[in-house]
Amino acid sequence: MLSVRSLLLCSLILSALLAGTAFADEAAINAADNAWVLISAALVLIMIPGVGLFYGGMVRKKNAISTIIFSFAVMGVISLQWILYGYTLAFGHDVSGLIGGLDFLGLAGVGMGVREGLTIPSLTFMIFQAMFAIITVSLITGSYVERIKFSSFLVFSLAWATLVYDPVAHWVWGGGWLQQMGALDFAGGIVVHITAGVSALAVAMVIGARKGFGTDPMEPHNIPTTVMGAALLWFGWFGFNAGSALAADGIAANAFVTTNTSAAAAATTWMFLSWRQRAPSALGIVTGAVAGLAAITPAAGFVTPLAAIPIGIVAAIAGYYAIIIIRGSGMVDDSLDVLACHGIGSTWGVLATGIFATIGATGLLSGNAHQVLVQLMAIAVTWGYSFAVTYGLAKVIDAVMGLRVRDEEESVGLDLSQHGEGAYM
Amino acid sequence: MLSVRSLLLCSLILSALLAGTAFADEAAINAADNAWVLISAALVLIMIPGVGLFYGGMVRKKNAISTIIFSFAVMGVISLQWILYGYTLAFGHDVSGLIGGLDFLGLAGVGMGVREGLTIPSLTFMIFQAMFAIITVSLITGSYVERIKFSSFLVFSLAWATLVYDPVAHWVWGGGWLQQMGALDFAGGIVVHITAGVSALAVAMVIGARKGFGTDPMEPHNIPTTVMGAALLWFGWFGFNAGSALAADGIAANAFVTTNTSAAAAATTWMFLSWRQRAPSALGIVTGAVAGLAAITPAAGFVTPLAAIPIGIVAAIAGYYAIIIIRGSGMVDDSLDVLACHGIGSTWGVLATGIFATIGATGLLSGNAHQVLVQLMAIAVTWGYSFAVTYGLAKVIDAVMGLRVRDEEESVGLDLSQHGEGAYM
Amino acid sequence: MLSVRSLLLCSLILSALLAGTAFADEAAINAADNAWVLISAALVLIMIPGVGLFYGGMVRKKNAISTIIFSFAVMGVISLQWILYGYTLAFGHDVSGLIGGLDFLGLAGVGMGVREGLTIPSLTFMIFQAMFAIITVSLITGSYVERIKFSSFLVFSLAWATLVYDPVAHWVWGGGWLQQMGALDFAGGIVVHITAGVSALAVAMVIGARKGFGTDPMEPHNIPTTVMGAALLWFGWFGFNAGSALAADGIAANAFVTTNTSAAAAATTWMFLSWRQRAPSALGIVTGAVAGLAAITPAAGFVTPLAAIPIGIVAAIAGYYAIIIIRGSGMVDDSLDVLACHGIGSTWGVLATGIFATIGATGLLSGNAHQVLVQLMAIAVTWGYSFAVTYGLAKVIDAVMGLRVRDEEESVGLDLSQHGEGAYM
Amino acid sequence: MKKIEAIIRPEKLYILRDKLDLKGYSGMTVTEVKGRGRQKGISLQWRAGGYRVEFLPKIKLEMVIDDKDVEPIIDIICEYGQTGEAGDGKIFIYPVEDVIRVRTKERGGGAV
Amino acid sequence: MKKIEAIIRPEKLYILRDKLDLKGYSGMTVTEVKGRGRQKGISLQWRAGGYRVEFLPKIKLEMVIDDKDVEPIIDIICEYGQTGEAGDGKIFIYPVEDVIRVRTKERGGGAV
Amino acid sequence: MKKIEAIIRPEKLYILRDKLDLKGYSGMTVTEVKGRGRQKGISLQWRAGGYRVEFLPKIKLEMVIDDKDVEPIIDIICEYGQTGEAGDGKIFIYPVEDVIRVRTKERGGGAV
Ligand SMILES: Nc1ncnc2c1ncn2[C@@H]1O[C@H](COP(=O)(O)OP(=O)(O)O)[C@@H](O)[C@H]1O
Ligand SMILES: Nc1ncnc2c1ncn2[C@@H]1O[C@H](COP(=O)(O)OP(=O)(O)O)[C@@H](O)[C@H]1O
Ligand SMILES: Nc1ncnc2c1ncn2[C@@H]1O[C@H](COP(=O)(O)OP(=O)(O)O)[C@@H](O)[C@H]1O
Repeated sequence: MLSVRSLLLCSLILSALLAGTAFADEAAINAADNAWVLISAALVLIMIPGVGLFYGGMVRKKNAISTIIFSFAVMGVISLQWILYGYTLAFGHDVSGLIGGLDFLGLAGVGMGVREGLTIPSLTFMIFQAMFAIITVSLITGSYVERIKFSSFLVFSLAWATLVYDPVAHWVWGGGWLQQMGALDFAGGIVVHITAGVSALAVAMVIGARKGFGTDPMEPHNIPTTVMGAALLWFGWFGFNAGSALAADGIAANAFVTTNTSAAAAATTWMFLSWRQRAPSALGIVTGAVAGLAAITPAAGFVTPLAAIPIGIVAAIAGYYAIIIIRGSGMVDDSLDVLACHGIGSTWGVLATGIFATIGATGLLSGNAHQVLVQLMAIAVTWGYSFAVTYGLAKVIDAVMGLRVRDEEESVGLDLSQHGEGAYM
Repeated sequence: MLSVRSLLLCSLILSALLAGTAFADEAAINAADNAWVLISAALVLIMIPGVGLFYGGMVRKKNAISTIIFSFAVMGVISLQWILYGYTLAFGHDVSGLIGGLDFLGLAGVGMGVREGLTIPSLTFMIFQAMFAIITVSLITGSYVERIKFSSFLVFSLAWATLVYDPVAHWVWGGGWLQQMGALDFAGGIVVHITAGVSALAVAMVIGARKGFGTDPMEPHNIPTTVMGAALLWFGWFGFNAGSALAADGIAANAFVTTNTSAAAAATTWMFLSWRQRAPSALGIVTGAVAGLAAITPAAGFVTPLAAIPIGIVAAIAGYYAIIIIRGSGMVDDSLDVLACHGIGSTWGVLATGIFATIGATGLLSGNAHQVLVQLMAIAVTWGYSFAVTYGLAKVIDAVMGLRVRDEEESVGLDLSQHGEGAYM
Repeated sequence: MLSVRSLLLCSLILSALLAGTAFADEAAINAADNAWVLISAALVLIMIPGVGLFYGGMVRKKNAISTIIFSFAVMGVISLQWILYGYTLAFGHDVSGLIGGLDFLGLAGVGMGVREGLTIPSLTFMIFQAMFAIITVSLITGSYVERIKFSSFLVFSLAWATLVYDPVAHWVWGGGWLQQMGALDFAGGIVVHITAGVSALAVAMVIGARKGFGTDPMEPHNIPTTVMGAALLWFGWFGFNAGSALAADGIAANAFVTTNTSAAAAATTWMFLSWRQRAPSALGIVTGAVAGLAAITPAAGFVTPLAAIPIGIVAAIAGYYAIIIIRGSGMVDDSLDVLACHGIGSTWGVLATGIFATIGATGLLSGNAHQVLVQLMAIAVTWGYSFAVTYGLAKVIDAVMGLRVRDEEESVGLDLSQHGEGAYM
Repeated sequence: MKKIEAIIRPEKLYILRDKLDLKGYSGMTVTEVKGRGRQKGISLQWRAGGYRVEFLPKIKLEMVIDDKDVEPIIDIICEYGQTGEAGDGKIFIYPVEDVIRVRTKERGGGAV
Repeated sequence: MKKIEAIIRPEKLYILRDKLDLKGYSGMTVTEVKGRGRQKGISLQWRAGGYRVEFLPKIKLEMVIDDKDVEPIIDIICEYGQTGEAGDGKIFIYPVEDVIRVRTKERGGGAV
Repeated sequence: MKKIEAIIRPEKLYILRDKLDLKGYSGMTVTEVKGRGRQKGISLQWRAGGYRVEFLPKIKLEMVIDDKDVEPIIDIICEYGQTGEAGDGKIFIYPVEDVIRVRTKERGGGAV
């Protein structure tokens, strides 16, 4: 029974909804740049289920759906978080260098008109950035697969995006203090890969290892699925990095080339590393590609294509031995090596940006040693902040609602116990 | 033995082939808009096998190939139908508001020059629209999987595209009577999703339920494949909706954002609905996304990003309960819930367009109550027309050649009985 | 222990790395064309793992990873080859019509500035072309799957790219003698598909048939994976062909439409051919699509959309009977029919270009019989050159390091014996 | 006690389950297997032409039962499992020495 | 010699392997099967609502062993394979007439 | 009648089928299984480093045959199924009480 009052209330809420988009002047929009950033946003979007497939193939069959659907669920939840308040926390007017103000709350004032300082609509910029927030959250899932409670995963993801991603994005890209200091991060080495990799470590430490870790085989159940996921990642990463030029210009072309080159160099290097040990591993090749992509991300628009070769090579070596060391230590079960691939890979990349930058910035090798210090500073702060906040957050969630499923649920597998489904029949 | 006469004949036919493309003035083409609509067409194309995978994972293993290949076969057959005569029926010069004239038969006069009223070549517009015709036919396949004869599927698809899709596309987008009346359908809520969803119901009623429906388990045999399909759908839908702006402008940016938002809202809502009943279902999350995408389609360029939230939420609720009711009734076996996801979802979306429209049009909440009536009218007519024609068409095909495979063929599975193949060895 | 001298050495090498990108004038860049060619490059990139999946589904389960990872490994190795020296061999200053000079060695002088004669940065052109080199190498893998040593595959791929791909690309596109002669090859019928198809034959002859070929079933182990691969191919082929316009113009639109049309016509034709024999085969439909895509490739921008129909139909018929004849002969085990699909399909396409060309060139049916001769000449030379060099190369590699794995390794499967992995657990 | 091991056509599984259930035989274990026998394999399609597969998908249905139930179950399987074409399958009867229910360690007839 | 055929819960495989190994029983063959019995199937989720699956995933563990090892193995399986809920599975004991090791053609007890 | 159950290396299936066929033994049922025994598992590669898999893919080949055919079949399997390395597998021989052809209800030797 709808009363007149509730109808009135509804229409009030609704008219609030309608006010979201300002009809700004479209004169200054460059259609080519707009097309480029929109398609780049779509490319980043397809990386997100790509992460799901990449990860999903590497877990045991009984957790396939669970692992894949994390990324999809994150697409739902963080998309909403971002337009409601995440975007404004990251890109609202700077408040003391620390966080964005609430001016863009609920996308207020984020319309079809051009975004200040760019040639694309504010909405285009906003949605491109949304994809970065989503994928960062989805990257972390690799560390706690096969044992997390779905409800706790959701709460964690939402809180993490709010407490870690949004502030760090503000510091580096939203006019915050790291940006003011001159830290270089072309497409998210600091904002995306370091935060994700380090947080993955923290949450893995809190949640504990999978039952049977180190004794039972934790076999990747479907390697073709993982390769498919890696393919979507490589493909989408062109949008990620070259799209971060925010224009269809020469910088975009350069970032596109460095991205491909680093991925290629790292995939090849990792192939040889695994070969040296035994045989060229397919999992190794695709992992190398991902590590190379993570490493070139902060540097993509700042370095030359040839510089992308050592960046990729070192990323593969660092990632490879990081996995061996971390797994060998037996101290933490970062199940799908998020720290090693993204955290370590991109830490090197951020540093390398300070070394190799020549395009629109100068690094060590162009005589600007200072840049290396700035980069190191940004790395240290992001590592510290991400680790501390995530560790605390995971502890709190664990205390309040429990991070892990029950033992029997873990044995049976999360597909059945958390979703009431089975991947393959 | 080729005689001189047959050679002459051949060359006549061939010179006809060569005459297809007019060399019109390219001056007015906006390269950015052209690039945007071309890439959007490619994005819609990848949705079509995406539908195949989305559906294919949800059927039993013995029908996996059959289900997946429907969409691929449709890409073949309807691509040809469209360039030969479908396009002119939909977008030829208006004949009494009902159908397009034959001026573009065999793409006569559809060339590289700019299309009147747009900034892109006629060929670009034509091929973008082609993808819509193809995908609409492929959406319907979900209702009759696991039991249709392949030959009847082909005849049905061709006839349906001609008798239902082409006219309705003309009414709404080709200058026909619904467009003249002012019906709003940004990217195909009426033209694509209502026609597909309602026709799915009609053909499911004629073909009858699968053997064992309601008693034997009809288990989704590969949920990761379904998630992969859904990922391609979400990805491609940006081309579908934002490409429908037909220019790389602010409207495209807005449609891109509303699309993502509605998908996210609906995926999240569906997740909670299934959770309330038992557990957050992965199938439910991806189905929610698709329902949200279908619902926002008619509205994408007309409403604000925030308005996309209630559109998505209601789409999920409506779709969810529609499945429960339709399946619960036991009256029809719309096997993959095409009516519930596309028909119901988009009916809501078309109505919502009349309510929330504020961009380039006004809806109820901006004081234009009339728009709601127009939208309702368009809904009613499309439901009625689609249902009646499809029902009749299915009946005729059933009488003439039989819609269903034989009982034993159905038991053995269509992969083996219709294609002589097995999906997995 | 790093000495001062080695540090100096390092910095010398590094400063060489930094010199790669020239800061040329960006004034003449057309952002829309740049966006279009960049996104096209990304589309071609996704085709490469697409080839891997397409092929991977058609081999036996025990060789799934091996087959899929060939393409991925090629992405690594040939990306590097191309930027280091492949690009300059193909597109450096012409040396006697035969090969490119070394001016672009290590991308020297290939920067963000516009490429002469085009409206896009040199880097954009370079990376778009890189994708063609990679995919060509990956296409060949279909002929020797399930028995090649991984190390020999790597050496072969690198040598083949250098000795066959780079020169032929130069002849046809880099200002070489076939281009000077007026040979038409819009997007790689000669350069990509004939070289790959004919070389596939040669290497299959040298490596010999798989154990059990003709007696044991060589069943395609996962047809959905093959369909997924074919879908990525069709999707990416828009970038391949329409991107080859190198601008977002009417030619791009036309090439986009002819591409889709030929694929559709060939898929449909192949469907009916297999049906005539027994039943509409899903493998047949997707193979038809690929044959149609290969055939339209040289013609895409030169012919009208309607001309793409006979091109596709004939490609399917030719490919279909080529498979029957080649397999029937029992003389060679071109395992995944690379010659039939790519070599034969595209030979017809190159010829058809000479017959049907009307856009920006004239063919037989527009009265220019000479073009057919030129096309035939180009075909003959490319067949001869590709066959001879590849045959010799394969013989040398076989003599030096052995092309094949040992018998037991082949029996166990290459996944385990070459990679120490298993596809599905 | 005996073990009945029936190799049947996959598409007959659900009807057999229903019919067996009706008579109170509900405990069973099924395995996907491949078989060859009189039915001489089938040819499947390659892209053009076909290839022969000699091992065909079958279901192995295993039931451990009391001696007295052997004949009725054979009757049901033969009645509802056959199509009359080669490939309908076989039933094998084996002796069983003991049965133990894991949950309770009950043994013998009562454990089935 | 006897054959022990145990139908167990999949999640119990690794613990049983460990416990059996500890007692020196390491030779075994496992098969993925589906079963039904007292445990009356489970319901899985469709997009909205659910559907019933009556055949549940189980593991069949087969060991051919000396007569004297039958009882200790039964004990281990019952001890570590049970949860107390319906569906824990069954152990079937069959007579074995001979065993041959393919590699050496050894026969009988020594071949196991 | 007897049942021969041979656990063999997967890559030996086709050669065994050929050799058995030659001698007129064509009826058989095969199952994909995993096994462990003397062959102590293998290590597979992770992204960096490896992990151990103890259950290895094997094929179970089942043939129900006349008593007199037992030895010739054992000979064939041992001859063509072995590589000489641990993991070649085992053959188990079981008694069979009866055989029924589903299609015709024929019983005993004639039904095989
Ligand atoms: N001797 C045998 N041993 C084991 N399994 C057999 C034997 N003969 C047949 N089978 C199994 O029974 C199935 C059906 O047998 P087949 O001879 O094809 O049909 P039919 O029993 O109708 O003559 C085969 O596919 C195989 O799995
Ligand atoms: N009579 C039987 N013959 C063969 N297998 C059986 C039989 N009864 C049960 N099983 C197998 O044992 C499994 C567990 O049996 P169930 O009756 O569900 O549990 P419980 O043994 O705990 O009562 C079943 O899933 C089935 O695989
Ligand atoms: N006691 C047993 N019971 C059942 N299966 C066994 C037994 N021992 C071995 N097997 C099976 O035989 C296979 C080969 O055995 P293994 O001991 O590795 O090799 P070999 O027989 O050459 O010594 C194992 O993988 C397993 O499947």
